[in-house]
Amino acid sequence: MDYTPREIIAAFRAGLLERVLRSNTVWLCASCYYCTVRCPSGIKLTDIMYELKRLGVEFGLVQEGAIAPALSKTFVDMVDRYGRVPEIPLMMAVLLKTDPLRIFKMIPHGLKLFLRGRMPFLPHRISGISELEKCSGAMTEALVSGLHPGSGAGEEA
Amino acid sequence: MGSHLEFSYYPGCSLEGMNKAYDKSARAVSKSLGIDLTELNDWNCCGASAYMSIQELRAHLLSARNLALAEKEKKDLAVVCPACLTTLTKSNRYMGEDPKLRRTIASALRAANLQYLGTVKVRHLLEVIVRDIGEQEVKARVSRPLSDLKVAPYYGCQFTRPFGDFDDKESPVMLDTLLKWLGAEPVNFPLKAKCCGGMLMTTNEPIGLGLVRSLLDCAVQNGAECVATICPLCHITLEAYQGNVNKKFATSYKLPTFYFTQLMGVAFGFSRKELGINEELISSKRILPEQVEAA
Amino acid sequence: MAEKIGVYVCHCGTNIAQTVDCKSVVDYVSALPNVTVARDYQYMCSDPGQDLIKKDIKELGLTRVVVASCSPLMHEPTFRRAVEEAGLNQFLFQMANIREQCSWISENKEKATERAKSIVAAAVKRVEFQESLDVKKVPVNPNVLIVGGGITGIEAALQIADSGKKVYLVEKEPTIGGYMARFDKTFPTLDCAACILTPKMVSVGQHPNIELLSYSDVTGFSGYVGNFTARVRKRPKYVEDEKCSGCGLCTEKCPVSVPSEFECGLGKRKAIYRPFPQAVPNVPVIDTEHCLYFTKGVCKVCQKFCPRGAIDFDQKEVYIDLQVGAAILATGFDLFDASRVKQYGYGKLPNVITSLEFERLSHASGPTGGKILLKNGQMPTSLAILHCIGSRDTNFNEYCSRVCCMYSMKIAHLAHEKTGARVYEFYIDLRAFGKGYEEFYKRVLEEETIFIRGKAAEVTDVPQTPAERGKLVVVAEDTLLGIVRRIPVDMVVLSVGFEPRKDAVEIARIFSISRSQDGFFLERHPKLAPVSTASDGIFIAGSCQGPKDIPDSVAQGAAAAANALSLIDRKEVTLEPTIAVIDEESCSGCKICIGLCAYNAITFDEAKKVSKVNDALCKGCGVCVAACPSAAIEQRNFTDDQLLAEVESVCVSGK
Amino acid sequence: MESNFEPKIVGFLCKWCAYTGADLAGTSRIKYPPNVTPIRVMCSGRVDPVLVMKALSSGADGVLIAGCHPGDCHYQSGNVKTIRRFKLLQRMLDQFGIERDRVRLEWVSASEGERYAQVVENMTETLRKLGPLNWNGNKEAS
Repeated sequence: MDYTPREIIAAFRAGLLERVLRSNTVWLCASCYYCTVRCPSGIKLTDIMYELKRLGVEFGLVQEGAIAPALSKTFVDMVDRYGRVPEIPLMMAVLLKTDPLRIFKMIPHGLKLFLRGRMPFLPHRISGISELEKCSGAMTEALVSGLHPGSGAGEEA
Repeated sequence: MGSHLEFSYYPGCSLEGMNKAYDKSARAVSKSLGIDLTELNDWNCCGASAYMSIQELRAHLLSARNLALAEKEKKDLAVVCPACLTTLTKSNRYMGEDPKLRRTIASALRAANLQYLGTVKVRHLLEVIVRDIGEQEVKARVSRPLSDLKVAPYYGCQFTRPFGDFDDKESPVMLDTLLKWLGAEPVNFPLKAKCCGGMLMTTNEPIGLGLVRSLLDCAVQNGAECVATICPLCHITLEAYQGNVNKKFATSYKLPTFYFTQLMGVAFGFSRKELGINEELISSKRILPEQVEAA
Repeated sequence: MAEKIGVYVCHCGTNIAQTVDCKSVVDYVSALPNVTVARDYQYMCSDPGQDLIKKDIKELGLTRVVVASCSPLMHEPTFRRAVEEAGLNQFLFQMANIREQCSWISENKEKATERAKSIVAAAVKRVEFQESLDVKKVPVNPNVLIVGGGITGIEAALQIADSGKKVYLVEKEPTIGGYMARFDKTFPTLDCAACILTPKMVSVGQHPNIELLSYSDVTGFSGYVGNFTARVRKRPKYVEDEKCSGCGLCTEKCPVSVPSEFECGLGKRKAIYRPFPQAVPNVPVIDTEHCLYFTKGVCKVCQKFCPRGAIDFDQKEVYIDLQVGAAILATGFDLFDASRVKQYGYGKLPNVITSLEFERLSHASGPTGGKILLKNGQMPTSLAILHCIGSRDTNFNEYCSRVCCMYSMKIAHLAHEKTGARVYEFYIDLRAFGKGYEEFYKRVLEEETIFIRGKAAEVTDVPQTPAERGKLVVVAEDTLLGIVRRIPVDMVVLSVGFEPRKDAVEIARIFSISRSQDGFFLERHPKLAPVSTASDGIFIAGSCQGPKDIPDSVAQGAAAAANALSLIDRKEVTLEPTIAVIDEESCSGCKICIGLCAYNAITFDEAKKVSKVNDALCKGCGVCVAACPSAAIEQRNFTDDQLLAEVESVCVSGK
Repeated sequence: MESNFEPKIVGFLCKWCAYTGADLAGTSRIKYPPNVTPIRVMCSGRVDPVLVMKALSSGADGVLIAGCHPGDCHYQSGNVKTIRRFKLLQRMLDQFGIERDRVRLEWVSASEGERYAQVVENMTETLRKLGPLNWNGNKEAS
């Protein structure tokens, strides 16, 4: 960890955004939520880490050579394409992009699992994928047009 | 059997892949306990952490579609993956607390003629079994007690953190309780709710392996013969990376891992095949009751 | 004849004037009917301010006065006195609150000024309907009730008793002494707690003016300032106070041994026991949960051996009523239950102990004879003290418990002195604010205590390195270094914070006092009336009001004693005449009011077939007034006419 | 609906809890809308329905009654009687066709300055949405 979460927040407050986003701290967070439930000040640190990850991707400021952002992006692409995440294609795609040599190291295990039917390679596309696209599109449109989608009368769910 | 509970069942992506046995065994034991799990039709990814790391609103939207589908069925949602549990619960909660988010998601759902009013509860199968089914009925189903089997009860991060008020957030006990009902002996396992490192295996293997090692070490030190898991990611990490740990740290762990539903199934008298207990990575032959061998 | 009303608008320096245009308010009220004069002034509560009112009453013949300033809770008595001094009845005065509920809540001057006008106009309208009332004087009972016999209650009791007044000191436990009796040394001077406390306890026990009711609690409290009745329940000790000589033979012979609460379960006591040898009164009690006679019907060994025949198995609980003029609550605190913070392993890891347990280990007459020992009987070679357990934490208590930093450093000193162990302190901030406290911190630093700035994340017995094997490992971020550190130690001491007592809710209800958001008793004013409550004649002192160390507790005990003495030495008190009165002509005799009165202050006159209010019992809540179907009841100074006038004025203003 | 409508609300505050709580809001410099004008009573139990109806007929758009939390009443049980009376009051409102939201009963302890401010803010917001009450003696209506 380059900076402890406390230092991340201090740096953020000091306006040192690049230092925050380029640190490995943010992408090391594995969302175990210990900090969130323990924080004596009630700060939802895990959520903050997610926010910082998103900021980093948005601004193109992430730790040099980090795999995690690539993984997340690929994950999002696959979910948007299939509606679900096929684990193996995901891992392959990520490693192809970042560390192709490791694929070979994984072959012995993979073969065993494959033979037992535990490694399906073919992604399954949900039938509601167009439904999701519609929702997603409507949301983006509403956000882009800057109109608050709920400002009309009687929309409260 | 007295109980009849109905849930929409949400297996989650990882149960379609390497964790098929979790799905299989969960369905088998649920059925025998009178829990009717009907798979949520055409469910999608919950919007888990990796998605949340890039797209917040769309992650909530993904959860919301699942919740909306479940609401249509007028059933609560039973899940087996704690990460799905946390993600779905988070969206459920945040939409309840934040009117702006609720409205944003509601209008997006409307584009596909969906709506979500916020009535669905998302629950982990373990919690359903321990709290709703209870000791008496579980024990009544046990035909092959796991006598003296020393099990490390492993919960991982997201069973109770951050939202689970049904059990302790630092040191949960539900799995311990269930294992005792099955006749097994849950060993003292102080790291029971620590991170397995699974999230880091692809992105930062050294740290991930260190975490796996300390878990295995702690389990073995406390006399465990196997580990019971409730999370597909934890399960794969502990199972598939033991070899890497042994290589890296010059250790020789050979600790079998079982989904908690597999151990239930063994105690209920199901066969290896019905529970998907395989031997491809670590042998469990020496620890399971003899009858299971025969089956 | 039309009333002549004077209205005075206070600037309160800039407190009001900054957001309320006082001149504009004056102009506005000047135009209201019957307003003879309206003025504004810098500080109405000052002498010149009050003189303005007095002068106008005399020179302009004012018949009503309105002051628009702060909350009536602050200065109503001040202005009532001023009005009275100028020859006008004090109830012909009304106060309009344009500070707490107007200028301070607003940022918009225009809106605040409008609001001020509306509030003042309502007071002007109301005051027209107000009437002269006579205040009643009643004699004060000179006895004082003190609840709680910790150091605070002891101090208050001795102060009052020494002045010649009678004190009833009610203590829940078998002995007085409270938490202080369990401490070893006291910071920052390191005097031994027993050496300074026990002489005071003995004085209480022997004082001719103190009646000590131990093993007792207050179950009811009624009456009014100067004339309260306290109902006290004396629980059966099964030992007669008068006969017992305190020889201790019964305790010696008792065959039952159970963990001692006084020793935090680290030592044992018998089923008939005194919590500790210097107990006051020096009379044992029988714990019926464990006594063989009470559980199995056999034994009675204590009775056989008692040389004075003081054991009485048939003793019953007794209720007695005490007449007092004032009461002081010094009921203390509970310690935070460390097992609630799971990550520190209290209750699971044997050598994780609380600070109070450390005190008992360190105490010369404690379970180890003053030796700091691990559960295996060995001395620790390293020890970690974790601050802020349960305090400054939104998951538990948000407030700072104020004493833990200092007692933690005392523990560091004692541990160092007695064991030579390496001592670590894990802290968030160090708060050494009192006299001699910072110097004590320096001293502990010089003793090579290692201070690590960072709240401990967890305590674990799962080792990561060979050096950690068999140790407790404290994991914390060292915030000065910006790294996570793992410190292996033998013993961990959790510095637990203070909490309101579990029975604080019940006590607050019995005495009709309020509690602040944190659950501690609420003082009348945080700075200017720290030991008073909203209820006249009821005072609070010590940690029942909020966490306090010994010096502060003693100071508050003495302060509460002075407040109580000041009250009872007045010999008489005046009662607010704002009680209910029933108009016999209008009363239909339906008796609805009688059932509603919480004080049984209304009786039915069978001869006249009407209800009547007993002046002395009526507290003036007005519940009966609102319920009377014949509108036959009025509450003085809160009459329907007065309130309706106020309502109407509020509604029409600004329309 | 009037866009800049500011409701006028009469607040009956008991001296021991709600009024002291409102004072605390001021002492803590919490800012809240100025729409509720406080009238001090000794106990919420003193609030006669006549006072409430008088307020509504004289031009108030809403009435707030605030007292000690149940169990904490300075007069033991005055507020319990308020609860009972309040239910009757609500039925009375129904009969007159006045929205129930216009008259509120809230518990605010002496230490809940923040809560008092929230109650006022919340009620003001509700009444802004409901709009003015044009009832009975209200001059605009006649």
